[in-house]
Amino acid sequence: MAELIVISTLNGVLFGMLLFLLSSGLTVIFSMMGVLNFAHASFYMLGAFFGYQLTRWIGFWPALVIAPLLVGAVGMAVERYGLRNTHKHGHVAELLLTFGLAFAIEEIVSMIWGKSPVDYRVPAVLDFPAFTVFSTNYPAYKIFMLVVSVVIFIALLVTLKRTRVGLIVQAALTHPSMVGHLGHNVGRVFMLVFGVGSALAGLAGVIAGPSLVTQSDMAALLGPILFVVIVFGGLGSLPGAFIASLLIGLIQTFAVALNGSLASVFGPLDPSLGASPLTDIWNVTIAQIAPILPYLLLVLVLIFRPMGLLGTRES
Amino acid sequence: MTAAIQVNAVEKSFGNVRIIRDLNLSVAKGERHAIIGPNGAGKSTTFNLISGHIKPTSGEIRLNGEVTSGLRPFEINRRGLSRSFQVTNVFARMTVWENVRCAVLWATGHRYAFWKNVDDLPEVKQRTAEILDDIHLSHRRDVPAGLLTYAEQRELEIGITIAGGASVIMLDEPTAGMSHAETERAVALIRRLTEGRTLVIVEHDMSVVFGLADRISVLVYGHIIASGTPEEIRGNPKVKEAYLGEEVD
Amino acid sequence: MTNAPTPSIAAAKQESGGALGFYGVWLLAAVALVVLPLIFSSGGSLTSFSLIGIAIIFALSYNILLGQTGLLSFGHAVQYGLGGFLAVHAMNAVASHNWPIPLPVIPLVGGIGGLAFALLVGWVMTKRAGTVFAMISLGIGELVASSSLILRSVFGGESGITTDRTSLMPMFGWTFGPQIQVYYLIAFWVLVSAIAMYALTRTPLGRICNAVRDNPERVEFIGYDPHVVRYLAYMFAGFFAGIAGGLTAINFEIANSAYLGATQSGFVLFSAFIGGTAYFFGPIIGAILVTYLQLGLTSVTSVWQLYFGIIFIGIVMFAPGGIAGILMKHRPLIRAGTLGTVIPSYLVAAIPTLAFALGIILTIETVARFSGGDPINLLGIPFVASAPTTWAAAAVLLVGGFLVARITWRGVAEAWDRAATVARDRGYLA
Amino acid sequence: MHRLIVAAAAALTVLGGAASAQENLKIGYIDPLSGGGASVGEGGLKTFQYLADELNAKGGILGHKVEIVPLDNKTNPQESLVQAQKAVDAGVRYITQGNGSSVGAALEDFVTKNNSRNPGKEVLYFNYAAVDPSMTNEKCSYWHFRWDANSDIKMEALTNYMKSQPSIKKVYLINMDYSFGQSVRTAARKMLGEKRPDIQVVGDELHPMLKVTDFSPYIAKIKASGADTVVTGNWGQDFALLLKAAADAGLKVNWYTYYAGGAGGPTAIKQTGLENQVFQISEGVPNSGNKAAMDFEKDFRAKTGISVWYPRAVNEMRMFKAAAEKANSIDPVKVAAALEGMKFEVFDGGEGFMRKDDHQFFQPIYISSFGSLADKAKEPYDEENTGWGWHIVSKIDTAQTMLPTTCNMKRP
Repeated sequence: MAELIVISTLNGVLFGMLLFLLSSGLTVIFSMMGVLNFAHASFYMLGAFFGYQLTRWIGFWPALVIAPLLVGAVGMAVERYGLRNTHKHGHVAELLLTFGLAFAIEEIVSMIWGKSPVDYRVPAVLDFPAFTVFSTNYPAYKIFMLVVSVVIFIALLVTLKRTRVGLIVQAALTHPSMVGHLGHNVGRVFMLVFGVGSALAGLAGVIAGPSLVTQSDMAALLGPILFVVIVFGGLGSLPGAFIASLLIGLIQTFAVALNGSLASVFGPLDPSLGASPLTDIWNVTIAQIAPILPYLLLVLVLIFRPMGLLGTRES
Repeated sequence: MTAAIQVNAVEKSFGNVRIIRDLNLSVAKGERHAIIGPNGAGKSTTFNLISGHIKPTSGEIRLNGEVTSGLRPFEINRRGLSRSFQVTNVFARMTVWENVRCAVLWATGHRYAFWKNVDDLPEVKQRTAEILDDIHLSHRRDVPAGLLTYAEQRELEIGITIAGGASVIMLDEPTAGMSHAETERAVALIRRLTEGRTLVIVEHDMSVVFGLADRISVLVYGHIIASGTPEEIRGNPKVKEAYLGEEVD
Repeated sequence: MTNAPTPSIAAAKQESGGALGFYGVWLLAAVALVVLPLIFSSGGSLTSFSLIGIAIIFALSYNILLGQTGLLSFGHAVQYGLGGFLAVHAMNAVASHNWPIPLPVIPLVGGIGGLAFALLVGWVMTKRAGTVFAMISLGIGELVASSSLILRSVFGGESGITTDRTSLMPMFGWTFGPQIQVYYLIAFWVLVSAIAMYALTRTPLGRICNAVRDNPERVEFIGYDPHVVRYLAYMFAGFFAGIAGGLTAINFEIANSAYLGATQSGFVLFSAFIGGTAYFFGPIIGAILVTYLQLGLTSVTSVWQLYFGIIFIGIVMFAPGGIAGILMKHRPLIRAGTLGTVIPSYLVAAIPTLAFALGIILTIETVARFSGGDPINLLGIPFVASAPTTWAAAAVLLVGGFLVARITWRGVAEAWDRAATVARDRGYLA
Repeated sequence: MHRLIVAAAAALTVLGGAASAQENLKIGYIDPLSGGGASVGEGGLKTFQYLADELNAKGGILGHKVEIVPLDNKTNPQESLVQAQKAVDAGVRYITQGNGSSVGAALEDFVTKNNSRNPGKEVLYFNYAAVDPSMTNEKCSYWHFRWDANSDIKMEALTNYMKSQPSIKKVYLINMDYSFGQSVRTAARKMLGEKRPDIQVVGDELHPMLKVTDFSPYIAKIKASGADTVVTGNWGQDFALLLKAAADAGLKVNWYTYYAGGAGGPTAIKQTGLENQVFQISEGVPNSGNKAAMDFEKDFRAKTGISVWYPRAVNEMRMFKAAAEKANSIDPVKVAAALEGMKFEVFDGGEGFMRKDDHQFFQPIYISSFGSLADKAKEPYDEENTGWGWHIVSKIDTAQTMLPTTCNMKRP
């Protein structure tokens, strides 16, 4: 049991940090531009595939740097040539643009790299067990992922607190109307923020790719969870997104580790009741409902605390 | 007689900033009351508080004797208060006719009806037509509101505000940005349309204020420093010192 | 949302334009629905017509939210799917108890299913509009779709619940076994639902929905609670989506969890938006086009979804009014008699634009089939994906087409300005 | 659609003439050709096209050229019905499908209804891979024929092998949470309990289908349970990722699987280094030693670039030909009657037969393990260029795979 807890905690934190790499960019973009970027998870996927391709050509370490930059460039191009032109049609149009983009990116990726998972491997240097908890190995690569996420997290913190753009972003988080007063710089700031957000998502993709599966449906699998994270944490709140990311990471991982069902707690139902929704709910294990837990949380939060965990504004 | 609007000791803070401090205001029924004050004095906030757009931190607001602080805007509207906005706030994609008609629907009792043909409601049709006549926009009835000229939009704004037949009308800078001739026309319009109703108006143009208002309140830093007839306000030394001295000759 | 504010001039004109034209349109639609299968009588076209009919109801119901009330939903399939499931369960119950309920009533049961769900969750969901609503609808959609796999006794797991539509009592000697009878059942419901939804736009509630879409803040100051308005709109949308779901269940005699999923929700969003949300008939065009493409494109290319995405992005960026918006833009020009000014510029622009489009298609297909596959058959000319000549052709069409097309597009814009100016002068354009 | 309609129109005009001998015998292939399942569907399509070419090279079936009509169902039951209807509308009278039991159930229901409503236009459904037992039990249909062993039959064969392995003491079941995964776990529990009551089932896991990206929490649970053997019906990425996580955590157990050989599976096994510890149950093995089958394999690989993953499809098509010849007709009703109870020499040798009671095909079944190939002459075929291949560990005879059926067949 103890090893389950240790391993699950590590995995949960790791998944949570990955989620935060993605949700931080999404939150900042949403706060500043009012755009809920549906394609954000697609940038994560692009990161993984660029990482895979570059790793094959020039090796993992250069890929780790170049792939996120490429994704950032794609993001900036999307902002410059797509969103900026759509802005005049309103936020719904912008949202739909990113929705269509997510759709198109998935198709393009599967057109180029196919629908099956690609063979994106952990670099040989990191392909060894870092340590062993009671007989279970914990891979070094996962530790590496954790370190990268934490480093980026700290870098993000410093950027926000110490740089001019960071201050603008922070001001925009709390006072969205402020952004309008940025003057002639507003376009460049938007493009930069969008680019950095995309690059972070790309980085998450590069490092997650070898550990998780690199496949053309990875964006569609992760996308909805991201929205849960930023709504759950409170729209426009970076600390909220951080807590929500970790929480959802841990919940997802621990739910899998648990075997409990109502039947195991209260005993099986009388078989004479037959098949009914009650028996379905009674017998389902927590592990089985792990993937829907985030959405359940989302609904609960929206009922009881519509502004989210740490959010201050409702929309 | 109960006042149309009674504001008692209202406070409003945003974070640590007190925008409205101990606000007391009384507007009698049938009175035309202007609120003036320097920029940032809290005039629009006062409007927002009275109309329910924001809630006071403390204090009480009454409409025709009934407590309305804490109610939602539509609840206050249904109790007979209607307001316009400083920034034009119309239904941009709908036609002029539709704009006014929507504002008529609740008052004529059609509410959320989904079993009635909206084109088949004679009293709605008549009232909408009357208001369009009143605001001189009948010839533009089929034009989407977003395509009107600025002055026309301001007139439509007033039309929407009065369409529901509210007894208390609040207009937030109705003539802002208008030319001299347009302003004169608008003032005549306001005077005519609010006949027999209570009017509260925020205005920067002092000629409008002094030409229209029965009483004036002066708001400085979220606090009313004086209230009275135009003559009293003109002669009030506090007002002169705080505000009027520089702006009105 | 501040779409090009051209709409509803026409609608307003129509309003005073007399009842004859109004009833005439519906009568025409009814006649068309009756006659269609007589003209195109092959089994394949019957199947397609049935699907298109259902898609029309579904897309129109979606537009109650998006076009009329300004609510962008990413989970509209939930109501559709639940309607379908309820309809299947109802059919099985009716059949097993021999209740005297004929099949044509079943879609109503589906509608009630959609309505009931909307009633249940709608109040919480519609508290806020805009992006937040969009996200909540996405979350609810995922939640319901995933839960459907857990509640097996109700949803039948991933294989779903089957039924037999012929096991209900026949009506007028119709057993609804043959597709043609099902087609007429669907056609009947299409007509009824479309009229009902059109009527809804012309009620006080329908108008206030528009007002909420344009400016929810202001609506509060004319006596309405926008939350209630959104909630009501959500219920109506749910009801008609449920009818569409019920019809699907009748058509396929199966309901499964795919009905509830994101693909279905995305499909209806595509239909409504590509058709154009600002006009009542927009989603009808969209539903016809998207369903047709979905049925037809799949047998032509394996990357058909990419074309969907590209069309969608193109519409969002360059014609947010959708196809209906493009068509209706010409109405004032026709009235002002200045359409002739723009037509030549269209013809000039058509050729390079077509070349550009062919370039895109050739590029995509070349990439898609690079690692093997049939040669690309474009306008009867076979292209082999691995041949450099194909790449060259693609590049020339793509780049050359774009460069030339861009010049001609400017010509179109200029012609437009001229035509519009005249139309404005003649009082047909505000 | 256009193409189909045009084709149908063309077919009609031909019929109007006389030359029915030239009329193609169309088989609608309904499987995913886009979306998540496309890679699997493409493989099946190549197989059937190869088999059609093989038949046509020998004069087709009763002089009719066999033509495979690819229909993309996006692994969606509803879309499958659209495609099936499209095919039937265009004159297709035989459909074949394999991926997804949900699709299979929907199609089975479709042919049953279609055939009762449109007498004279019957359609047969040849199932080459949908293994939900209910399709030949409570939901059985006269118009459905299944060449793949259903999941219960495979489990019967697998447990018959496992009972002879005394080293198995603790078994962990992990399966995808849908009908197939559930029938695997249910059958495993029941049959192991009967045949080896001493084996302890230390875990029984259902995980969400195709949604898990990191199986390490599950591996941790398996490890914690102390299992020495894992039985899984996982396929596709759910198998590859499961194995990847097992390798990461250093889990060393034996794996008994249904679909380890699917796309990506062999690569994953090679990466984990679990040599001869992953077993698969199937009706055929590339290195079977059967001369004809191995020659077929060679030519097939050369022409299609993939290995023979569906020996059952070979059985299906060859048996179709035999049945049509026996009935001397390509009319589905007559072919169906001929297929019932038909005996047939299967692809890898040995006799199989189509049981009349439920239209389930029974055939010899092989347990094979994956590892390096010692004797390249005897075992020439590796998988996915890993250098490793399947070799037979055990062959379970047809008689050993028989299970009773609850099917109450309604014959026309």
